[in-house]
Amino acid sequence: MLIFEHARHGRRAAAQAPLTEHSADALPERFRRRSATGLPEVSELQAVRHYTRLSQKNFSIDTHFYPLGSCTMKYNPRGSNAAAMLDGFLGLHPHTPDAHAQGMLGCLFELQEMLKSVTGMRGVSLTPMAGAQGEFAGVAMIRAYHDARGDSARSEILVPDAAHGTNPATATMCGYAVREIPTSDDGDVDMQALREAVGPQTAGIMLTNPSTLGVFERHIHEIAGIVHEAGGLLYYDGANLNAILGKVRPGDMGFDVIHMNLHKTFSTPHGGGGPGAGAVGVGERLLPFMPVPVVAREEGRYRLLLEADMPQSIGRLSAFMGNVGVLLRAYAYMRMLGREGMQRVAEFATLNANYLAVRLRDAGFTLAYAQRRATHEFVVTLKREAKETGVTAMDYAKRLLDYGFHAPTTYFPLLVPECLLIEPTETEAKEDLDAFVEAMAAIRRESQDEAGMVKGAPYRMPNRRFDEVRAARELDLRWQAEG
Amino acid sequence: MLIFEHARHGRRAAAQAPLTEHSADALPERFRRRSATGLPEVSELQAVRHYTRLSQKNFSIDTHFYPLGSCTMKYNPRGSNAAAMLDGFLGLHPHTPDAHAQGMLGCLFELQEMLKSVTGMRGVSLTPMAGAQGEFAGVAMIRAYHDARGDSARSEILVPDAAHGTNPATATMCGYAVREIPTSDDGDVDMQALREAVGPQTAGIMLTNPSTLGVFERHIHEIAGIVHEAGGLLYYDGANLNAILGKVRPGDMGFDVIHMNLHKTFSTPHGGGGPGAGAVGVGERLLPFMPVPVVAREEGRYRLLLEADMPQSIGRLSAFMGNVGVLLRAYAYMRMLGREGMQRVAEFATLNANYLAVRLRDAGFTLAYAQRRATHEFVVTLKREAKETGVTAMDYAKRLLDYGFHAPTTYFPLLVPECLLIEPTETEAKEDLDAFVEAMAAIRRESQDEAGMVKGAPYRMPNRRFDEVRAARELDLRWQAEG
Amino acid sequence: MPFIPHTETDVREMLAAIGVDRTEDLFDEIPARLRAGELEGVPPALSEMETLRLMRERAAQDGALLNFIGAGAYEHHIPAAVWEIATRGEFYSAYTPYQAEASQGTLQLIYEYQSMMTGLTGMEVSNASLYDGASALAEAVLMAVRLNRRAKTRRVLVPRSLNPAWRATAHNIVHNQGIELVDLPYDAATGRVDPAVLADYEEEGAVTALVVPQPNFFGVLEEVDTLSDWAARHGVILIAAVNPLTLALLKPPGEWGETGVDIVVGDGQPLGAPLSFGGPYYGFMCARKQHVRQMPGRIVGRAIDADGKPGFVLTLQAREQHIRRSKATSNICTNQGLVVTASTIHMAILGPEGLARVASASYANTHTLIERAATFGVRPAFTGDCFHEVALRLPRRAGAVLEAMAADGILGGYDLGRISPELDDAILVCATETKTSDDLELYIESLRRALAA
Amino acid sequence: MPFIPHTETDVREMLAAIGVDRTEDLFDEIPARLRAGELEGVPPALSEMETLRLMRERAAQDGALLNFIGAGAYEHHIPAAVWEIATRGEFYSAYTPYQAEASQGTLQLIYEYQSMMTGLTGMEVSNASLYDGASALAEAVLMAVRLNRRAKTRRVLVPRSLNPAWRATAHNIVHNQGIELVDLPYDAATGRVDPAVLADYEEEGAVTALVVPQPNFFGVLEEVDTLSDWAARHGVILIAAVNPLTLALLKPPGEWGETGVDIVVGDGQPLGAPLSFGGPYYGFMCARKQHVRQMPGRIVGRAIDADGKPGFVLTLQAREQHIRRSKATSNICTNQGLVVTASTIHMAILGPEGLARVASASYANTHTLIERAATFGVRPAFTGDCFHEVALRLPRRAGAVLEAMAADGILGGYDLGRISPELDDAILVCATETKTSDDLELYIESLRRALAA
Repeated sequence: MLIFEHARHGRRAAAQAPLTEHSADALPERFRRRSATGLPEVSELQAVRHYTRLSQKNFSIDTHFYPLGSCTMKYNPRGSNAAAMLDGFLGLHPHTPDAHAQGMLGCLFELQEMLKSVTGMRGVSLTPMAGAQGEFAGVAMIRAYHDARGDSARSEILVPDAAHGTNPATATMCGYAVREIPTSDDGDVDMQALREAVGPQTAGIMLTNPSTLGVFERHIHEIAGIVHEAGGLLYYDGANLNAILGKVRPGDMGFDVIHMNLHKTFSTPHGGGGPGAGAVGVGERLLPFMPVPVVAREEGRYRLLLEADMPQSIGRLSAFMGNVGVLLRAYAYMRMLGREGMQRVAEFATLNANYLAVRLRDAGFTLAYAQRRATHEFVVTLKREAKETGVTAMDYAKRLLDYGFHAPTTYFPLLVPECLLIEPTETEAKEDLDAFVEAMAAIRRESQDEAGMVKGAPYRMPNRRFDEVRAARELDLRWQAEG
Repeated sequence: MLIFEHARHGRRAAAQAPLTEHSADALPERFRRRSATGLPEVSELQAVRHYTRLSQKNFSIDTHFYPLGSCTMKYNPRGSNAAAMLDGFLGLHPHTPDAHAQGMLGCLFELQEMLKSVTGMRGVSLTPMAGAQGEFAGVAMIRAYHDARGDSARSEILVPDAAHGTNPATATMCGYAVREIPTSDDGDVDMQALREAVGPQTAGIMLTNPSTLGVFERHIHEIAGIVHEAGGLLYYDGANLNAILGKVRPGDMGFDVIHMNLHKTFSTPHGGGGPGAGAVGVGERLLPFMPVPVVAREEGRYRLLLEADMPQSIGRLSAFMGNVGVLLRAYAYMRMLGREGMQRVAEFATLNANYLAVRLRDAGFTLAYAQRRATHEFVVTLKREAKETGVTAMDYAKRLLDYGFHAPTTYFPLLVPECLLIEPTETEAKEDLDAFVEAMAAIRRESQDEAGMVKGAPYRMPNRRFDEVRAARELDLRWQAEG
Repeated sequence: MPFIPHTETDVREMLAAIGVDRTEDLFDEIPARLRAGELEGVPPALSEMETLRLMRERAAQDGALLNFIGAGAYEHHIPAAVWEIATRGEFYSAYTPYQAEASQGTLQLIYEYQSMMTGLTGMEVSNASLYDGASALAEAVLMAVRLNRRAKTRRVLVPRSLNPAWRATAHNIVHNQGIELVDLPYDAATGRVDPAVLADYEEEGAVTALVVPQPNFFGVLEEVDTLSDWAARHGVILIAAVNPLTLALLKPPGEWGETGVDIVVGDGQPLGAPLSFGGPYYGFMCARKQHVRQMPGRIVGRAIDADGKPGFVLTLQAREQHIRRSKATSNICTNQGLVVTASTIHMAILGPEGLARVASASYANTHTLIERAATFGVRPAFTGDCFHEVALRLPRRAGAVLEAMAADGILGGYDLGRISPELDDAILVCATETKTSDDLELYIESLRRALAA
Repeated sequence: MPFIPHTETDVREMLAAIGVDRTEDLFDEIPARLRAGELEGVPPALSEMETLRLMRERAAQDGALLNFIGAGAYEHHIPAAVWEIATRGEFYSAYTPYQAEASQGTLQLIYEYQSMMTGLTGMEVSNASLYDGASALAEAVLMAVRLNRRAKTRRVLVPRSLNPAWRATAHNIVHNQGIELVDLPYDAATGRVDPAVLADYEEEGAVTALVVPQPNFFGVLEEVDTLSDWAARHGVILIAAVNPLTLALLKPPGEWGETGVDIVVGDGQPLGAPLSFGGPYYGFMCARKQHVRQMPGRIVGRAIDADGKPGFVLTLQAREQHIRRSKATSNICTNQGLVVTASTIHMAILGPEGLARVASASYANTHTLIERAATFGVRPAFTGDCFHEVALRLPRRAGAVLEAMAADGILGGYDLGRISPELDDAILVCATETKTSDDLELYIESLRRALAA
C-alpha cells in the first residue's frame, strides 16, 4: 500500500507545522499556486507506521550478511552516526563565518590530514559528494594540469576493460575519448597493449588497484613509469582501497590523483544509495588544482580556502563543501580505528575473502583467478554450472535471498561469464562465511534436482522475480490520484 | 538463535570499553570473581544485527493497529522521545544540587501543575514508577491519613469485582483486607451491595471510572457520598483516564487520591512492558502524605521537597525521584497537546470506540453492555460464537494476528464470558477501524466453515501457538553453556 | 489536532453510524454537574518545534558539570548502538508480551536478559525486572518473608552501610505488612559490618533475613563470605544487594560463602541506563531456582509451539496480580521493559571482557584519586577496601567545599552529612571509566583550591 | 580490534584452510618496496566514548548562533520521526536497491518520492535524486544539450540572479564538454531578470537552454511565465531552478506560462535535511515524460512479479554508467538515498497543509523583518517581490555590521559583497518558520545597535 492510499483530505500531522496560519496574502496573484501539490495527507502515526513497515522489507547490513562485491558492505558503526547527528553539527549553517565554525573545521582538517596519511598523497579535498564525483574531480584536475602547461593536445584517457562503468563515463564528462586496455589472462593489465596505447595523446590512465577482478595489479610500478614517461598522469579509483588500507599507499605506487569512497573504506552508510563522499587526494603536481573548499590551518585557526585562495582550482563541485555529515562519520570511524586499525581493515578483509574463496573452491565452485591471491574480494564463475543445469549466476543470486543472504554482485566484472563478485568485508565472522558456503552448496544441490525451482526463486521475499522488461516498456514512475 | 549462540571465546566489541586494561590488582583475593560471567562474546555488528532482527518479530504501535483494551496503545510521539533523550537531561546526576538542575526541575514542576489541572486534584507527586506503584502510594496515603487521625481500626478496602488485579493486590500490600463489591447488570456498581459493605471498618474504595467494563459509573457522586459519610476515602484508578481527559475530573467526582498511568494517558511508550510512570494526585486531606520527592517553586527557583520537608509523607518509593525520562516524555506530550488537546483525546477516543462498537454490533457481534454508551473501550462477548462453533475469544485473538492486527485484551474483565476488551484509541484512523471489522467478520465466516483452522491460528507469525502448560512445568528460564 | 487522524468527513460518517449528532452526545451518561471547565493549568499547545526548542533550552540551562558523584547512580559510557536499537518502534511501542506469537522479539530478549543476569550474579533464576534497586530490595524483603516460614518474627536485618534511600524505600513499602527492618551498625573504622554484631540475632527464628550490600554505600567491600555463612548457619534468608557492574570482578553472590545467597537484587542502571536525574533505571532480582514460585514480577520461559518449534512465553503467571489478585506475590504489573531492552543490548555489546575493563578502569580511577588526595592530606574515612567509590574525610564541613568545586564546574561528591551528622566532613566520590587523567587532575586541583580557600 | 569479530582460533583455522602461515602472506603479490610504513598522520585509536566526547566538544565549541542566513540552505523544523526512521538500520545500512526482491522498502519509498516531487513541481517524471541543487543544475544543462538537437551552439543562458555557487558548479562540471554558460544580467532596480534582455538571443538555435531561478538568489520572484513563454516560442529548453518548499505556495514550474518548463532542478534540503554545514542535501530533477530517457540518475518504476503481484524496480537502467559506460547520460552512481528517505518521510508527515504553513510562516516572518527594518531606514535593495529571503541595503559596508551582530549571538545575514563589489553594503536575510517574534525582535535590535555603533 502506498502512502498516498492512506491519505484522506483534511488529515494532518498537526504538531509538525506552525499551529497558526500566517498570511502570505501579499504574494501577488500571478506567482501563486492554484493546483494541488499531490502530497499525501496522513497522520503522524500513519507515516511512522508506513515507513517503519516499509523499512522491514529491506535487506541491510544491520540485518543480513551482504557480500556485495565492490561495495564494501561492512558494519557502519552507530557511534559514527551519533557523532555526526550532534545538534551542534546539524544546526551549523554553511555560511557561518570560519571564526564561528572552528569545531567543525577542526574535524574536517584532521580528516584531510588522516586521509593524506593513509593514501600517501600530498593534498586532500573533501568536497566531492560521491565516488563518481571524485572521479570527475580527479580527471578534471588532470585536464587542468595539462591545460595549465599548454599541453592541450592530450585527448585520451586509458581505462582497463575491467573497470567500473563510472570510469569511462567520467572521462567522457571531462571531454576525453576513452581507450580501453585489455586485461591479460592472469587478471593484470596487458602490458603489451598498454605500451601500444600510450602516446602523446595520452592524458592519463584510470586504474583500480586491486582491480575489479579482485587481484592486485602487480605491474603497477612499471605502468606508472610507462604512463608518466609519456607525459600522462595516473588516476587511482579508490573503489577497492579497503583491500590495501595502510598496507600499500596509492601515492607510493606512483598515482598522481585518487578518489576515495568514504562510504566504502571508511564505513559511512550506503543509505540505500547514498549519500556517499568521494574525497580526492593529489600528489605534488596537482596540488594547485584541487576542488574548493579545502580546509587550511593558519596560526592555529582553521579557514576555508575558496576560489580566490586557489586560483588554479577546478573550482567547486557543489554549492557548499560536499556531504559534511558523511565526512564527520568517516572522521569518527577513523578516530575509532586509529593508526593501528587501518592495517587491520586490509588484513581481515583479505583474510575473509581468501578464506571464503578457498572454502567455495573446495565446495566445487570455480574461482575465476584461482592462481592469484584474492584481495578483499574475488570472482566465482558459474559458467560450468549454468551449462550443466541451466541455473545461472542470477538464479544463484535470487535463491541466496531465500537463504537469508544478500546476493553478491552479479555479471560484473563483465569479462567473466556467469560471475559472482564476492566481498565479505572484515566485519563478518567466520561462522557467517561458513554459513554462506553451506547455502551456496545447497543451491548447487538443488540445481541438480530441481533446477526449475531454483530458477523461480526467490520465494520468501515480499515479491517474486519481477518482469523488468515490461516495467521499462510500460513506464509507471509515479502515483497519481484518480480522476 | 540466541545471542549466546553467536558468541566465540575472545570475540569483542573493542571500541566499547577502555582500550587499555587498567589494573585492579589491589583488589584483595577474597573478593575476586573466579567464575565466568556467562555474558556473550560477540562483535558489535553481531549484537546490532541480532537485536535488530529480534525487534522485527514484535507487533507494536509503530507497525500494527494494537487495540488492546485497558492499555491505551496510542501513538507515542517521536518528538517526546527526542525531547527526553537530550544530552543535557540524560547526563544529569540525580544528586546534582537543585541549584544546578533548574531546567530539569522546571519541567517536572510544570508537569505537576498540568496534571493537577487535568485531574482537579490539589497536589501531585510524580515519583511512582508505574501504575501499580501509584496505586500503592495512593492506598498507603489513605492508611497514613487514617493512622494520623488515630482512626486505625479501618481494615478494609472495597474493590469492585470488575477491577484490575492490581487493585486487590495493592490493598493487600498495604495491609488491608479486600472486600469485593459486585457489579450490577448494567455495568455500574451494585449500590445496594455497596451500602451493605460500607462501615466503620472501611478505609476506602478503589474505583476505576470509566470502569474496566468500558462504561462510565453513573452513580459516582452518590458513591462518593456513601463512602465519605462512612469515613472512608475514594481512590481513583487512572487506568481509563484517557476516556474522560478534560471532560470530567476525578477531583470533581469526589476522589481523594488518584494515580495516573502516564504511559497510557500521556502516551509515554509501553516499551514492551515499561518503564511506566504512575504519578499520584491528592485532594486537600492527603496533601501532607504525598510520596517524596515533590518539586516546589520558591521565589522563582525550584527545589526538591524531601522527607525533612514533608514529615507526614509516606516517604520515598524509589532511590531517587522515579522514572524521570518517562516524565519528560509526558511533559513534552502535554505541551504539544496543550489545553485544547486534552479534551480532544477523550472525544476522539470515545468516538472511535463507539464507532467500532456499533460497526461490530452491525456485523453480528454481541456487545456486553449494548444498552450503554461505550467510553474509550468496550466489551464484546463471543459466548454465542464459542457455543455454536467452538471458536473462542482466544481463537479470535490468535487469528487476528494473522490478519495483521494485534489482539484485543482477552478474558478480561473476568465478569464477561468469552470476552474481548477493545480499545482503539484516538490516534487510529477510521479506515483502520473498518479494516478491523472486516477481519473480525472474516474470522466469523472462517469459524463457520473451518473452525479447526481458526483454532490452529496463528499461521503467519514467527511461531504457532505455544504449549504454555508444559513451559510452566518444565521450566527453562535461562540459557546455559553446555558442559 | 495533533495526533488525531480524523477528517471532518470521517467524523460525520462515524457519528452517523453511531446515530448521534455530535461527539458531545457520547458523554451524555456523565452527570452534567461533574463536567470540567477550562483547564487553566495547561498552557495552550506548542508545536513539536516549539516544544523541542523549549526543552533544548531547559536541558542546556544548567550547563554540564564534570560529575564525580555515584551514591547509587553511576556514569558510564553507553554504546551508541544501545539506545538506537532500543528505541526502534518495535521495542519502544510494544506492550507487555502477552500475545507470545506476536512478541517473540521482546520475549527472546528477556530470556537472554535472564540468562545474563543469572550468569552475572551466579544465581539460577531471574525475573524480567522490577522498578529500581531500592524497590527491588523491598520486594526481596517481602519474598524473604514468604520464604522463611521458620522465622517467628517478621524482622529483617539491614546494615546502616546500605544506601539509606534503599533502606527508606524498603521500609516504606513493607512496613504496612508488619515487617520490621532492624538497623545493623557498621564499624566506624572499617566502614563495613563487623560480623560479630550478628551474635545478637542468632536465636532460632529471631530474624527472617539479612541484607548484605556489596559494595556498600560507602564503596567499601563487605565481608560477604562470613555474612553469608552466618545466615546459612542460622536459617536466615540472605539478600545480596549488589552493583551489577562490579560483578565483572567481584565474587558473585551465588558463590558467597559455602552456599551462596538466596536472593540477589540491585539496580541495573550501571548496565546501560543513562543517569537521567534518577530514572528510568531498573531493579533486578535473581534467586535460587527453588524460590522461583515466590518471586514477584514477570518471568519468561522457553516453550515449544504447535509445530514443535521453540520460542518464548511469559510463564508462571499464576503468581501474578492479574491471575491471583489479592493473593499475588506482588502488585507489580508494568516493569522497566525498555531499559531492560537497552541493558541487554549493552551487556551483549560489552561482553565479559568489556565489562571487566569498565570495572577495572573505574576501580583504578577512583584509587588514583585516593592516592592523589592523600598527597595533601585528604584520606578515606574508612579503612575497608573500597571498589570504585570512596568516602573522603575533609578537614572541614563538606558543604562549602562542594559548592566551591561546583563553581569550578565539578560535582565533587555526595555530601555524607546528608545522611549522618557525624559524617558532615565527608564526601562520597566516584570516578568511573568516563574520567580521563586530565579530569582526575582537574578534580584534585579543584579540591585542593577549595580546601585552601 | 574495533569492528573485527575474529578470535585467535578463527584466524588460525582460516589461515590453515587457506594454506598460509600468516595473514601477511596474503599480501605477497604486492611488491615489497611499495609497502607502507607507519601511518604517522593517523593518531592512535580512541574508544567510542572518547570519540564521542571529543566530537561533543567540537560540536559545542562555537556555541549556537541564532541564524538568519539562507542563501541556498534553509533552517526548518524537521519532525523528530523523520531521522529516527531514516536511520533505522534497514534504510541506513542497505545498498542501492539492485536486488529488487530484497529492497522493496527503499524502492517503494523512492517511487513515493518521485510521486511527491512530480506533484510538487507539476512535472511528469522525477529521478531518484542527484547530489545537490548546484550539481543537479549541471546535470540539467547536460541533459538540455542532449535534448536540444536544434541548437547550433552549446550555449546556456544563466541569469546573474541565480545562486552564484550554483552557476560556478555548473560551469565547472560542464565546461570540459564545450558548453558555455552565458551570463544574463538582472535588473539592478527590481533584482530580477528583465525579459527584454532576451531579445539578443532570439535567433534560431542561438541558445540551447535558459535557466530560471525561482525565487532567485536575492529572494526575488522572477517573471516566470514570461520567461517560460519566451523559451517555448524560441525552441529553447527551459530549466527551472526552484526552492521546493516555496512550491507549496508558488506556481509549480509545470504550470509556468503556456506550456510549463522542460526540466526542473533544485536542492531538496529545505524538505528534511538539517543544515549540517552544507550537506548532505540532495538535488532533485523532474522533467517532461518525453525527456525521461535523457535523464541522468536512478529511476524507480512499478513492476509486476512472477505471481502478478505489484512491486518496484530500478528501471531504464540502459541510460546508466554501469550499462552504457562512456555513453551514459551521466557518470552518477551513488546518489543521496538516505537524505531522500528522510525527505520523503518529511513530506509525508508535513503534507500539503503543513508545507504551506511552513512556507507562509517563513514568508510572513521575513516580511515582518522588512517592515521592522524600514522603521529605521533600512530597506530592501530591490523592488521585486520577494518570498522568504530579502537583500537589505545598509547605510554602510555589511562586513562590520555582521561582525557586530555575531557578537550578539546572531548570524545576521549573508554578505552580498562576497559575490559583487556593488553589493558590499547589502545583506541577504532569511527568517523561516523557526523564528519567533522574540527572535525577530532580537534581530532588529541587534541590527539597529550595530548600525548605530
